[in-house]
Amino acid sequence: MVFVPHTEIDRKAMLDAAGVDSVEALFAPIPSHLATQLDLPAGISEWEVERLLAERGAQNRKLSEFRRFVGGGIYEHWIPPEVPSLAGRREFMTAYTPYQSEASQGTLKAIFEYQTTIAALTGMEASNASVYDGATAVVEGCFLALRHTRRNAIAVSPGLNPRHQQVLRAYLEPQGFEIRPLEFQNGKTNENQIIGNDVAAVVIQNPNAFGIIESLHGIVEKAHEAGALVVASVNPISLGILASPGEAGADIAVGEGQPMGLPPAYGGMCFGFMACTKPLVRKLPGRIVGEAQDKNGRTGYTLTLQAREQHIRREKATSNICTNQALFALHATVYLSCMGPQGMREVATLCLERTALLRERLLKIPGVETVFDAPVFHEWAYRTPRPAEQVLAALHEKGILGGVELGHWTQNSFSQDEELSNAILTCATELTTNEDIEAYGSALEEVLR
Amino acid sequence: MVFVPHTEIDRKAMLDAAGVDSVEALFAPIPSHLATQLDLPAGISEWEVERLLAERGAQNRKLSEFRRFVGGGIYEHWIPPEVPSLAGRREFMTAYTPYQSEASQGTLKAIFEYQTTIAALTGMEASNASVYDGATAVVEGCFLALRHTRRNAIAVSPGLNPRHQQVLRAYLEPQGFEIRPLEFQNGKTNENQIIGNDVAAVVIQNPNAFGIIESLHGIVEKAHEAGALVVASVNPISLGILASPGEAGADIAVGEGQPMGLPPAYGGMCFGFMACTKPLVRKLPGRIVGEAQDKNGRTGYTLTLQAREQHIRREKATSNICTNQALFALHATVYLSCMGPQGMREVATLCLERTALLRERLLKIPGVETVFDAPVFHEWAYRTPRPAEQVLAALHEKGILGGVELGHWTQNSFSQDEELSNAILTCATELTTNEDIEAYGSALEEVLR
Amino acid sequence: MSEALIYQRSRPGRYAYTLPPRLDRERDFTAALPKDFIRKNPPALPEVSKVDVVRHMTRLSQETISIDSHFYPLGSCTMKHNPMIADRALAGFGLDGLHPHQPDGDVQGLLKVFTEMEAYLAEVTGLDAVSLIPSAGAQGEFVGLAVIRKAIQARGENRHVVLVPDTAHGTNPASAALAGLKVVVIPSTIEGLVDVDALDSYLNDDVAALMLTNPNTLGLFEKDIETIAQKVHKAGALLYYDGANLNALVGRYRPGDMGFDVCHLNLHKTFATPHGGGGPGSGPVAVRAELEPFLPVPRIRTVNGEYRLDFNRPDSIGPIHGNWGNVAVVVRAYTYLRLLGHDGLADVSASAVLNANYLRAQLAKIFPNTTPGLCMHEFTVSLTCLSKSPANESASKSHKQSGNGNGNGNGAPHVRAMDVAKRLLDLGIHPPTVYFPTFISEGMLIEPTETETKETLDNFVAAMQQIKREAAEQPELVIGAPHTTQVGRLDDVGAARNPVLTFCCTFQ
Amino acid sequence: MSEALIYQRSRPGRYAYTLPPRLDRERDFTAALPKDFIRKNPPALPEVSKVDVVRHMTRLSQETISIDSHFYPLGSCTMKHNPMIADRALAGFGLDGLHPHQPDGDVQGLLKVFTEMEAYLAEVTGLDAVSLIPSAGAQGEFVGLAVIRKAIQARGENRHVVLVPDTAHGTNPASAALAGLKVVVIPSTIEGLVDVDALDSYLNDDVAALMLTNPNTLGLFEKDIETIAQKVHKAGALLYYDGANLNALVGRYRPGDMGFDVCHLNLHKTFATPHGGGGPGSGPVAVRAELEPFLPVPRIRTVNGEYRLDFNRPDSIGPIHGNWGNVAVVVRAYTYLRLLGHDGLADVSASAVLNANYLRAQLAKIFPNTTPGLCMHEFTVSLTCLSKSPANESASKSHKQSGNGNGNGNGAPHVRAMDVAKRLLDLGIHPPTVYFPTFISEGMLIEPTETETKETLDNFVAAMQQIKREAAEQPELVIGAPHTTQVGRLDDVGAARNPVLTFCCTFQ
Ligand SMILES: Cc1ncc(COP(=O)(O)O)c(C=O)c1O
Ligand SMILES: Cc1ncc(COP(=O)(O)O)c(C=O)c1O
Repeated sequence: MVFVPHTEIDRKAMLDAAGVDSVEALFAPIPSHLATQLDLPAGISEWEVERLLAERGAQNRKLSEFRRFVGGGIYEHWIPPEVPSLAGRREFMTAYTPYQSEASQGTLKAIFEYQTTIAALTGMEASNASVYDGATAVVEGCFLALRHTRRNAIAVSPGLNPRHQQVLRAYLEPQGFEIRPLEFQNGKTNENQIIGNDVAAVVIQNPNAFGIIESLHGIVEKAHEAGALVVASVNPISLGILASPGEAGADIAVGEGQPMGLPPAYGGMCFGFMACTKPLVRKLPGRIVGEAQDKNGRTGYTLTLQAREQHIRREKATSNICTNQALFALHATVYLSCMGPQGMREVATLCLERTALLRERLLKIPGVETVFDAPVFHEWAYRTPRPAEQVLAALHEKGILGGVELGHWTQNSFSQDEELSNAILTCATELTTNEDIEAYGSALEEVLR
Repeated sequence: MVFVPHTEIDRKAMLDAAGVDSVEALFAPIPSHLATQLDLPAGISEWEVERLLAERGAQNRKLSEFRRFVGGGIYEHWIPPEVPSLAGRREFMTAYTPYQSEASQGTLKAIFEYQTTIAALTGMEASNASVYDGATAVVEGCFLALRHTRRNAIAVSPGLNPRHQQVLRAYLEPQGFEIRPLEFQNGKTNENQIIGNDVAAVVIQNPNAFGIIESLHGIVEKAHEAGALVVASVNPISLGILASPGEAGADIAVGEGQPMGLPPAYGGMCFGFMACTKPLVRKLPGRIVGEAQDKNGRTGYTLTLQAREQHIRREKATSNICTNQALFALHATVYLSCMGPQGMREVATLCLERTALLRERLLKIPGVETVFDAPVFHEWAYRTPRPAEQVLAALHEKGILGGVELGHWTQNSFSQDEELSNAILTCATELTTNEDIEAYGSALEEVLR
Repeated sequence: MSEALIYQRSRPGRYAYTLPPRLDRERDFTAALPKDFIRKNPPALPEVSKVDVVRHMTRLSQETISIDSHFYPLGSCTMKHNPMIADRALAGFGLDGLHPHQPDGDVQGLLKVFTEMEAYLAEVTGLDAVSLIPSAGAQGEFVGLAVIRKAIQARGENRHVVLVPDTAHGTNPASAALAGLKVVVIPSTIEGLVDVDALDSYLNDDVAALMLTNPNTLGLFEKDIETIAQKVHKAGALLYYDGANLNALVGRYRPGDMGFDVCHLNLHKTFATPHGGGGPGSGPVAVRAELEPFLPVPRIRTVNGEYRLDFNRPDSIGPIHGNWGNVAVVVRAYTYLRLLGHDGLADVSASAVLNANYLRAQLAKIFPNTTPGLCMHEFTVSLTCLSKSPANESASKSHKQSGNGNGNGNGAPHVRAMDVAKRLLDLGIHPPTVYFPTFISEGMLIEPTETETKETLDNFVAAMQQIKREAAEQPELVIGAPHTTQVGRLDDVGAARNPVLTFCCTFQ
Repeated sequence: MSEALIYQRSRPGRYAYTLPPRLDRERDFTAALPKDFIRKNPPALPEVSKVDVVRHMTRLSQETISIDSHFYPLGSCTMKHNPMIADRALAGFGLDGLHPHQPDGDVQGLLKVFTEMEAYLAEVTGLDAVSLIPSAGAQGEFVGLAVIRKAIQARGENRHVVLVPDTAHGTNPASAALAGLKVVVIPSTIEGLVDVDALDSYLNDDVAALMLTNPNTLGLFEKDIETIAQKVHKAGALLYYDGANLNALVGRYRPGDMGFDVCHLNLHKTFATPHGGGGPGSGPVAVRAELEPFLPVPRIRTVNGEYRLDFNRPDSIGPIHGNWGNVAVVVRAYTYLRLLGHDGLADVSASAVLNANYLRAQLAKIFPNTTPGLCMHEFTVSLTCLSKSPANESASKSHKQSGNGNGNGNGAPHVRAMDVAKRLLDLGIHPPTVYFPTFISEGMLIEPTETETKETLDNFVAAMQQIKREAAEQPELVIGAPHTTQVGRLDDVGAARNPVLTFCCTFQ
């Protein structure tokens, strides 16, 4: 087998040295009746496996075959070519967690830079090295708050991505924590509601799951009055122009990192970012890199604050996370380095512009109406007289991915609402063109005719 | 502009330091009336340019859309994934000729390894670091022989790739050298012909342009008797099983390197390899890397025998070549390292097998007959009663690239022959499947029905 | 020359992006937003040119030791070669261009890969149903335990204890806690195996599960696994398999056949996907048929020959990821599995165990406290013998000795496992895992993997021999290591006391 | 640790390939061949594993200084940043999957790119027709001169001399010889420009062409270019432009407007395609309309709105490449040109010239013999001032002084340009071109390119200042450089005397 480098001579010499006369003898510690042969396909050549994957791939319909207006947590943005080229360098790919700092300054500096960019973007003071994805970042944010406040309830805005709400439930249930919804009107979290004294954290998403820009400042005030922390789940691209969680006074900022230089990939190339204020640093989950000195006064970088982690604290750790999403965080670091503050502002501005133009175009169509009348960032929900499922299917036939069906998506979440049954969540980004918008408009006109 | 890193502040400071007050002033040495503005498209973003290239690309029909049997100098082989991944590493890509050896041991070692693998494969004693392509490698081989023998004529086998014959003519004509054909019968160079005393080199290709395996030994003997050198142009993949130029006694081995790990790329990713016996080394053209010692006795690698080259010898240099095809030679080095002697033998065996099976299948079809009855490697020429152009066009419509039309291809070359007007040169490699062969067979049956 | 942080290249006004043009240059859409929606200070991101980004990241990559550049025998991590064909096949599959909100009909090829992969992993583990979603081993553990918890609740029982050996990986107890279960540590025998007799006293009505790694974190196979399974089952509990070490067995032995009920795999270990400098991984969970209803949503169902995502699973523990986990890792692992096939997989474990035993036998000649008998894919060496004082000599026989300083009180410096690790860096080798499992004092856990050549292993043995000699002759050389890296040993304590976690100067 | 040759990893029987299976396992097709067709000894190729290949090549790449890792101001080579978008756009275009024997109808997209690129380069050069085929600058020169030769023959004339300045690049005379033309060297003025007055005496009925690089190889613009052109044309000869230095002018000035008739470009310089460790390049040739018939075949013709390759061009010099030259380079350059557009190209030359003049002005403060006035995109420094003896001080003013040893006969070691170059390596900078053009004694030809930041240039100035100080205070430090590389200065003379050109031990 090509990945095992031993020649017959090697194998013989090694068996001899190990004091056995056959490979089978190496497995002597295992009861022999447990041995088995797998009923799997036989091995094939690289060329055959490449063909096999291409064949499977050909059974998908790729985004590039469509004009597309689909977001709902995963977004298509321009990925500077430096991102995959540099983050994909095999030294980065084939290293592991930098346990031996001196040999891994490259990875460690990159993580330190990642932490700095995430702190800068979210307006927070510290960041960890990533968690699995946006949903588990929300979860980890809530656990942090629960630990910090020693309270037992979480108040969640129905504007939080409905899937994230469900994941939060799956994680909080086993330990018996309570989740309750915040008041929500016209597509926005009510800024003036009273937060209960047992609430560890208020979780609010911005822009929210309906694309609407939330007023963070108000809810932060109310939460803090009640002694609760605020976990703000944010779209990182929006932070080019929208107030950062830090500016709004939030304590913990989390979010899905995929928009920062990663492709949609069926949602399979995600990472969760997680930042917080200084007082919470020692309760953050996951890897954290810090600056350190060697005995000659040279500055280096190293994994730090490990007393939080599972390999030291075991069942008392701040999280069970071990392997994280380092490589994708690295993609984001390259992305943010390419974009800089100016690029982030511009890409956010382009998203805002395209979404406004899309909204104007669709609202010209008789029967199309806005679901909530509030400023949006790069997603916007509309309603037609026809069931959303049918509208989307008809658009699909015309080569348009029209958006997310809100009725289905919000099922089993606090976001569920009668109002949403005919609603479609559309999305435009800097990659949306005039032709795309016009094509959507005329296709929808035909569909609704 | 994104590739110019200067901020306005930088630009101002730099102009100041340079003692001018504007960018225009920097161009003072140039008569001002020569200034112009280009009538070119305006600059666009990376995203737009990527779309533009994808759009142009979509106007091509790619090989993957066909079952293909087309060679004629450029061949599709399995490219181990390590080849583009490693040879494509940007340190290799973005370096230049290793003038400063100490800083470029990586490139230099790779070239030294390349020279070793090429010498090994061709059975020669030395190799240069590459020339432009297979055609110019033939040319350089002839110039070497002309220089070495101080004679004025080249005798070329009509089995040499017809395009290579034309290129040879374009290069030899200006200096007034003569080119004449060798005797050629039944698709093979006559082994027993007398070579004239004015002939500097006999040029013979193996397998030849019709896929036929030549008997090198005989012609080598005749050439050497006449005091001529032998330039053997060989397909590197064939050397896994076929006698090497060195074994056959040739003096100079050249060839197109593309089959060793490079894609067809419209023939745009080629390189010429060139190897020779020891006595000819100091007359080789192009870069050559040699082993050297530093003063502490450490071994390193460096460009050597530079006294041959244009930057030292100017009009007396062995060639005008400066920039060569180093990156593609590196691809071949990785390819040959992956394949090893065993892999080279196997890939050649698979080519032989597939071609035999293809030939058997097509010969079952009424009307199909072989053009030359001789053993072939991975190309084979057949003839049908219908004009080749029509047959190929009809196959094309059925999704089959049936081969090269020999009538056209051999025009303006010594290979031209009435016999070839209805002939098609097909090709099979290790990537040809049973299904491919059967599809070709049944399509051709339909076409000829 | 060591590369500075990218922030140190930053200059106001520099940039490295291009973006599509505005569509409407007349209107200012930002101005239309309420003022308190708007960011006040631009984020302090690097302001650099393209060349800056490229040169910086290229250099950082070169400052990173990796499998592609070095031998990396990090125990418990299975740092085997990551085939490049998986990168290419993934690109050819076209995963990048799929969106999770596309209708199921658009992603039939992907769902077919998922379905096949679930079946393959069921076969590999000897269990019945698989969820591919967990993002890493630890999330797999959480899912597995949450499934067990729900299944036990569904039985109407109230078991809330998870038994974990003292040699277990830290994620095991941490995941149990996360799943709302109480961790009870069970002791090991002197060799490091589960103390089967002692086990009985821990098995009671509170016990939901026993979690084992097998081979365990010392690289030893739990030879009494069948007895253990019987006891656990008899006590009404379930047996959990932490698959981090499956590389020892893959293609030859199966957790299901040993009596395990639930198991997670680490595709980033056994199935050769890149570790990415810390992740992503993938930690699929396999269970017996009766536990299938509790697996996370979505599941895949076939309806009229089409694959469909099924969220409507009332007993499920729920979704545990915003999408489908680390899909790119799953597709790579699928490629690897198909490439190797049953024959190749059996060769993997054979050669992984062969390499480990060869290395073990060679090192045993140098270090007396090396795993004595046959190991599986990894083994331990205790380096207490490198401390010079007679006091220490005897301590070297006892387990669990620890201590943070070098020095034994009477002048002769002690060379510790960490020193040896650092010295290996000078010799161009990534050190094995040190101080895990804590069961071994001054321990190294060495996992060579099957993809390394005999010469590489011999070279490692020579390096260890050299270091042993140095430890005797010039201990400062070892204690002061590494000497050839861009920084020396870093002051971890100082770093944790006053954490500097971002490049602060950038904050105005 | 320096990486050994891959042959040193070789072990009989190891391999790193997989191949599709045989279709017919019964028959032996090789056995059917005559025996003397068959290879007797298998080729002595490396026998290594996948990990070996990957680790070896990864390490070799790290042992290679490149633009992506270092400042690389190699004069005459335009080592500017190579945009990564060109890699991606090329992949997206799908060039790999096209075969040169596909019918023209299958490659309309590619032929469109060619056609557009020919038109763009005609506009860039101010000439009328372009061939994209030449594989590099030198092949462009051969083609250009062969075209001139044929055109002159077609006129019925027998001109066979090419005039070349003494500052010309070596390929210029070498290409002329290849094209069957005789080289006559014309002298330069003291500043290094063409001696316009002296030119007259060289222009006669034998002269086919004058070949110039402009700006020339000293980075100076031939300010009298229009007079020169007039004289050349009046003498019945043609004016050839070596476009290696077009980066100074691109987007602002055009060879055609200056009076040049034939010109080659180096896409791997001006148009930012990677140099590949020595190649591939691309050297398109542009000519005035009357010379178009002589360009190499194939040409592209439009027939009924379709692009067609045209081989039927009776006056053509013939084909000069087995296919269409370095197509991948052409497509990258096309990407670059479209990305930048007319505005971006004008910015390229402006900033290239700005960077050169800034660096020139800073270095002039340190080294008196730096190009005195405004330079174009590059400039020269003569380092004779680093030799200590008074004898040498005066020699530093004269041109073309040379000498191979360090030492001036009275004990004080001379620091030479090569020493400075090697010392720069220790300071993390790829040295400029040294000893070219030979016109400058102890010369460095410095071309920073437009993609470098002011900080990078300042850092270079600081390094040069440091070396100047070292040359005065501890000359051995400079003369013995480099000190930090894996090998010290190599014995080139010994290497050429007994050339070892392959890893011999592998030959049985
Ligand atoms: C034995 C063992 N269990 C569990 C884990 C956790 O796996 P992961 O890091 O993928 O979360 C590891 C990984 O290091 C391990 O070695
Ligand atoms: C001035 C000049 N002319 C011609 C050439 C030859 O170009 P190439 O190396 O592409 O053949 C060069 C390249 O180094 C050069 O600098």
